[in-house]
Amino acid sequence: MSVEFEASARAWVADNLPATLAGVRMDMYGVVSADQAVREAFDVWRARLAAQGWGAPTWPVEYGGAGLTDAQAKVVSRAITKAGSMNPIPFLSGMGVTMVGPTLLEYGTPQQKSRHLPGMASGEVRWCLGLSEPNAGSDLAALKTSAELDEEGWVLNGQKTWTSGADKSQWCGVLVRTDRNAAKRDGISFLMLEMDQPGIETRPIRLIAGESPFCETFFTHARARKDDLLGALNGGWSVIKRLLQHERQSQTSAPVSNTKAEPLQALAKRYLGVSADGTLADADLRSRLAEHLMDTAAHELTIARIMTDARGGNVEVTATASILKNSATDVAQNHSELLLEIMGSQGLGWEPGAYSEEELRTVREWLGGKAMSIYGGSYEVQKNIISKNILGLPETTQKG
Amino acid sequence: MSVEFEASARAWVADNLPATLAGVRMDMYGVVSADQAVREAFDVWRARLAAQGWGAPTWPVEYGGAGLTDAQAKVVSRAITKAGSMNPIPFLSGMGVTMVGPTLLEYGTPQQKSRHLPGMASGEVRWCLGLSEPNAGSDLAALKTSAELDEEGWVLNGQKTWTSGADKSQWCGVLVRTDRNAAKRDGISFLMLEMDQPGIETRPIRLIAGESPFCETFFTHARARKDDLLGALNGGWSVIKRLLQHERQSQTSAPVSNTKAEPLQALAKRYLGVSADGTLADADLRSRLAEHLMDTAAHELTIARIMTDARGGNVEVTATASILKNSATDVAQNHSELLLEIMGSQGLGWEPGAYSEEELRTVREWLGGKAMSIYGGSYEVQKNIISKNILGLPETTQKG
Amino acid sequence: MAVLTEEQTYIKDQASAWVKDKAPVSSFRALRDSKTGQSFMPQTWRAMVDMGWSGILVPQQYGGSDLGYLTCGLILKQLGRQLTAAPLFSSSLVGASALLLAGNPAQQEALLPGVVNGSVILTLALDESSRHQPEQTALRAEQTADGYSLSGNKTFVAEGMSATHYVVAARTAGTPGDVQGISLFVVPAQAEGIVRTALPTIDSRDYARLSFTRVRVDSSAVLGSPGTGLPVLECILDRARIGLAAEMLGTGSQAFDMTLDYLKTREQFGKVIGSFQALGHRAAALYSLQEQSRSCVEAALQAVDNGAHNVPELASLAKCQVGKFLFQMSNELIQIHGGIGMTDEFDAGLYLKRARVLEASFGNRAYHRDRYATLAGF
Amino acid sequence: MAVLTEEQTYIKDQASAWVKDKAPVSSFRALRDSKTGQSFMPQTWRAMVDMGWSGILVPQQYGGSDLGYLTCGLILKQLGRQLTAAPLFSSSLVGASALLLAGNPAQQEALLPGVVNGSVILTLALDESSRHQPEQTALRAEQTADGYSLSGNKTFVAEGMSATHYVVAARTAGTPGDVQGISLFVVPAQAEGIVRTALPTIDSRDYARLSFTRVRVDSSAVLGSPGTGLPVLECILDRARIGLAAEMLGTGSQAFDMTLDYLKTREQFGKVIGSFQALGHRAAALYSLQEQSRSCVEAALQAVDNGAHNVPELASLAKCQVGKFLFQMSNELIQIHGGIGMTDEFDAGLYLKRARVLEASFGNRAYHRDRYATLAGF
Repeated sequence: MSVEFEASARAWVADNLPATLAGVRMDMYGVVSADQAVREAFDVWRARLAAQGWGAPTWPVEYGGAGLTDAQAKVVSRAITKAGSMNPIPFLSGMGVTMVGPTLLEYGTPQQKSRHLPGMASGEVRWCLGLSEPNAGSDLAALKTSAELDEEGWVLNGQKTWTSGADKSQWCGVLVRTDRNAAKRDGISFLMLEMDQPGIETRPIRLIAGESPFCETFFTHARARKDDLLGALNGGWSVIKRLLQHERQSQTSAPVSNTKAEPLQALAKRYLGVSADGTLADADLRSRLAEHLMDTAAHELTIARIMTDARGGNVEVTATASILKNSATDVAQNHSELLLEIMGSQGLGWEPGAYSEEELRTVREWLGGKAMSIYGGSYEVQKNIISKNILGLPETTQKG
Repeated sequence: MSVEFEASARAWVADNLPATLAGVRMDMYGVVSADQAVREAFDVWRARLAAQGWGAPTWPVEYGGAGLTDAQAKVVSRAITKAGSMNPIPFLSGMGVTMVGPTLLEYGTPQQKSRHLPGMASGEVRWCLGLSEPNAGSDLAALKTSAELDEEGWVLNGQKTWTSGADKSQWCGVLVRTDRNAAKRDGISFLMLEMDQPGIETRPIRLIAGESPFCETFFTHARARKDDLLGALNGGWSVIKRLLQHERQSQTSAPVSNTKAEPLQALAKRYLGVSADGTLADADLRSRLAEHLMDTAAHELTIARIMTDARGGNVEVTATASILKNSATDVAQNHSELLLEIMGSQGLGWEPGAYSEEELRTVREWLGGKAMSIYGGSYEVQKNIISKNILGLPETTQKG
Repeated sequence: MAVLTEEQTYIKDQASAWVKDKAPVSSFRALRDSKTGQSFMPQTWRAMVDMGWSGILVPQQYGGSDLGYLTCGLILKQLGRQLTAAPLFSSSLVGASALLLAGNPAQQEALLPGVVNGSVILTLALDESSRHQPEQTALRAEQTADGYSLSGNKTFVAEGMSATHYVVAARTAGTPGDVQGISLFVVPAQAEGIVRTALPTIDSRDYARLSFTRVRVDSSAVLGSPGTGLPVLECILDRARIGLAAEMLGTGSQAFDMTLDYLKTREQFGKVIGSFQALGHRAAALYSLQEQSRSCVEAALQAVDNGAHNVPELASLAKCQVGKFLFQMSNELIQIHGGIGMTDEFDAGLYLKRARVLEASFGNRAYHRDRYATLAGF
Repeated sequence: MAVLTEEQTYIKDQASAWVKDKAPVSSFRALRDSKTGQSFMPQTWRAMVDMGWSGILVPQQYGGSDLGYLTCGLILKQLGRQLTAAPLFSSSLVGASALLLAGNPAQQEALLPGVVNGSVILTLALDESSRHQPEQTALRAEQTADGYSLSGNKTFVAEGMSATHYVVAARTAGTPGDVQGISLFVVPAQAEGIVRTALPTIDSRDYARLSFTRVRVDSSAVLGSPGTGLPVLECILDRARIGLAAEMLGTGSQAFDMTLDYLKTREQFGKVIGSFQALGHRAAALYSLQEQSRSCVEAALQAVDNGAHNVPELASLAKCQVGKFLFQMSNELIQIHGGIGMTDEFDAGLYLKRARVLEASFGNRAYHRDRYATLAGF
């Protein structure tokens, strides 16, 4: 892909990124700063990106995108990163740009697309997803939240849980049961509705790691427009399967944490010191640390291999890719446990005072990271997928 | 139990153990020596033990035992061990004294007991067991070997495998199908028959570790006496369940190998040397060695705890005991793998020449030990037993 | 386990019943959420004292029952099950052991009665860095005309904020790393020059950081003979490790019971999840770990009571094996409970957090693997 | 993996088909049982030479195709699948690498053509104890008037009985443990003073113990510059480790395929055993290990071809990760096959035995974990 494009992208960023933003931290809700000037600069930056169609660069221009290829999109984001900033829109749109949007592009009517996509692409409308329900867990298809059609549209009743950002979102994509008599997966539909209405209540969920973006969401005669049904009536299962594929993509392409921060071994030497021969003072930990670094490298080399194979059009890709969710989990969770062990009694802090910011963050990430093997297809579900879909082993049976 | 008994036992051994036998190695087939005098002394020793009823000391005197309590029996074997020898009869009787005998005592008719037990107790009759069949594996109840009754007695047809010592035994206890129409486990009977007859053929099985006591055994119109049916007709399943309990006992009470030989850590230091600070030169191995020694200690302390609890009449015993087969396997197999790692390229020898006897034995034991997790209730079967019978988890079901 | 005496059986059952009824995990949660900064409920501690638990290791002459470590361990295991917060471990076991092993009659006379009646909370102040390294003790005790002057820092001191007295490991000679030159002192928490700061740990229990600035104590404050404190300190530590292992065993066993119960009741895909073989096999493996660590803990407790020679080996064995069980068990507790296990509303998180604090206390698994190897001569 | 060139794809498919057809595990078994003492079948080796495999790393000027390590690794993986015995790894990869990295034009000219046409079998003689410790090299090379005199012992020399030449690591200065003072020599197997004894290993392959008694070689036998042989030796070893990792990957992958096939066909309790979830999850874990070690092996092979700076790290990574996979896989191969897996009649034992020999070759997992940590600066 052309060098000119890369140059033009860099140039545009140089011209449009407000200087005050360079290096300023942003999170899923925007810029992390009390400074009014910075906050205004952030709004300018978002607006300019949106105008440029770079909030969702690969989407068609008519829906707020820029019609770029994946390769070009990568160039754009690299250009922004190089300039020491980031593209906040995918975060501001919640589940919009990364999950609901791509699915809408495939399953939505032209009207639905023009109604919903631009708001996501501009980062002005935040979306959440109402999928899991209490006591359903990994068994998504067991959902009970119902939707019935009356003259004014859909009426929803039921409860969802783990709806990330529900308390801060304007719109919600929700999986509902529209046919009680059909088989589990055949009576489900995907509806889109506004969060700001009397029939919807949200309650934030406190996790073992403390505050969380997750909420319990209650629907009591909540309303959705008749034409906000995405995909076919009772065809919600195929819609959601596609949507979850987009989720998995956004997950597995995420870099492994320890590649970011100070190398684990450097941190270990800082906390434990070294022996006369320069090796880590704790020989037992040293071996396990080496093994972890190797497992991490193996995981990352596998991601790299899959990328190359995909470009080469190798069909084995999806098979190999099926291991990534679990290996990413193993690496990340083991990384956190090792960090705790390295920090010793300093790696047990809950509140500031006697602990460094790094130590406190480590503890929260360790706790939060326990979710990796539970959400987005639990560790066990992943293994079932590998053994059945990839290795072709039969369904689990009686006895044994 | 009385000190006098202990004293008298010691005295008897002192008087009756031929001096030439002290410290001489014996295996399952007798004394390991080419020296004629030693071999004769061995026969004397066996005969004296038999006459004393100490071949199966806890059995009633009328059946060739000595009517001792378990505690007294322990004293006897300790007395013999202390004198630097062993009681060969349980080995000479094959599966007789340890498994078939105890089961006969419970299920046998008086006639059957007097017919079969004395030969076992004297070590003059070796017994084998025909249980597993090809392609049945852990699923014992799927056996196909049939037995039909005609005027002269039972006629057996079929094939058994893994019959240990079949080629050297005079008698065999065999599990046969006596009712094809009944449910799997309800059509099975336990028969006893002589091995020396035209209808029986045995073929030794060569294992990955080399020669083995195991055989394939073929029954072609083989004959058993009508009154050599043990237990009820089609009641063989309860007989075999009891018999396998006796097997498990004899297994789990066996000491873990590394308590016998040179301590693993001493051997490791001999092969790997030590660092300046006196620790094992290979720090990585050192940690895993320490962990293994701890796992071994934990396993042995668990056996000790069960013994005490049993004496105390604690009911939890059986629950705890259910873990022993697998933990014994873990400890023994890990022990062998560590030995191989310690010996490095010297731990890879198949035949004499460049390797010490110890190194060659280590390799064979490593290979032979792979069977521990397969025979006598595989590792997986043991886990099923724990999860269902002990922890009360339901049968495995569809899906998941 | 050892066939218990009638008295031990009674105390074990009493403890199990009382803890479930009067000091369950829900009351620990209430304490945590009360944000009063209280590390335990006075009435809970009072009740334990009234039941005689605080005097179980103390001879009758000082008001104790002298029932030994196995009995004490049986109680600690029950406290561990419900995460019951109290100074029983730190003061009644560790503090009392220090006085019994190193104290002279005068010192025992002065403090043991208070330890028994609960008015004295005597805890060990040892670690100075983020790791457990007794021989690295650096806090200095300078000889003075009438005694010693202590200066330095301690951290991760259990019950450090509520303690009335500390057993302080200090250096009267040599440099950090030397096995010689370490001495033990009994110092009142109110002594001038001591500043204590609370460590807000994930398990919401009482841990403190102490700074000593020229804290003056007279010679009678020395526990045992000056300069040769490390051997006796190791004896105290082994008892601490074994007692802590008993508590950890209780914490892990409760986590196991919670998980097993969930496996039997929770349904997914229309089936009880315990019927999925992979989960059944994991439960079996955890059960095996539990039973084996239990064997180690009970053997270690008895070894102390019997004055066995191999207490150090058994202490490292017990702490390490139960540590392995609790580590895996606390992670499986969350994993098998899934989403609900991640919520603060459910108790799993409390057990996971407590598990890691216990693991880091008195030497983690790596520390004890290394120590076990050294004791085994390699 | 790297998108292969047409030529590489052709060779890979050719190797896969040829090995299955002409040199399957059954012919290795036949060789083992023949007890001829032959370590490989001459016609097998001849065929490989004719296909050009022996010259894959060698420049055209010496009759090779210079296709690089990735291509060579693709072939070794196929040989590993069927346990095909041949000097391809020891001579065409290790021996050739030694000449290419350390040899001068004259030495290359003298031996590489023979390596390519199969008449020369050049193998590395390094280990002297039961462990892989290059810097511990003790075999002495005393300077003489016209060259050197070698005395000492070597063991675990792959293809040691069939080799025509050895690359011998010897000490021209210093003492065992010194990184300085090691030199490499090319010595004909027939040289006076060399006595070789076959090592009857569990994998029934060709390994030998060599004793050198005043073996005289002239100065032209020195490979590279005397006294500074260790750095270049490490480069040779890294290529050996990576090539061996490729073979191990093949061995493990075949074991995986055998196991997966058994899981799909073997019935017990009236069901295909692969339907037992616990086994399914274990298969999934093994598959994950296989895919990850494959990523490491392929990355390492490419790194050598690209002259990347991190070849040492990748060599230890590949040998260690594939070692972990092969260790677990070879044990599961037996376990999942159950009784039949224990019989010599079935192939599982051949793979298990070969797996342990490969693990002990060129540094085991512990060796490479330690090396990886050292390379990573801790």
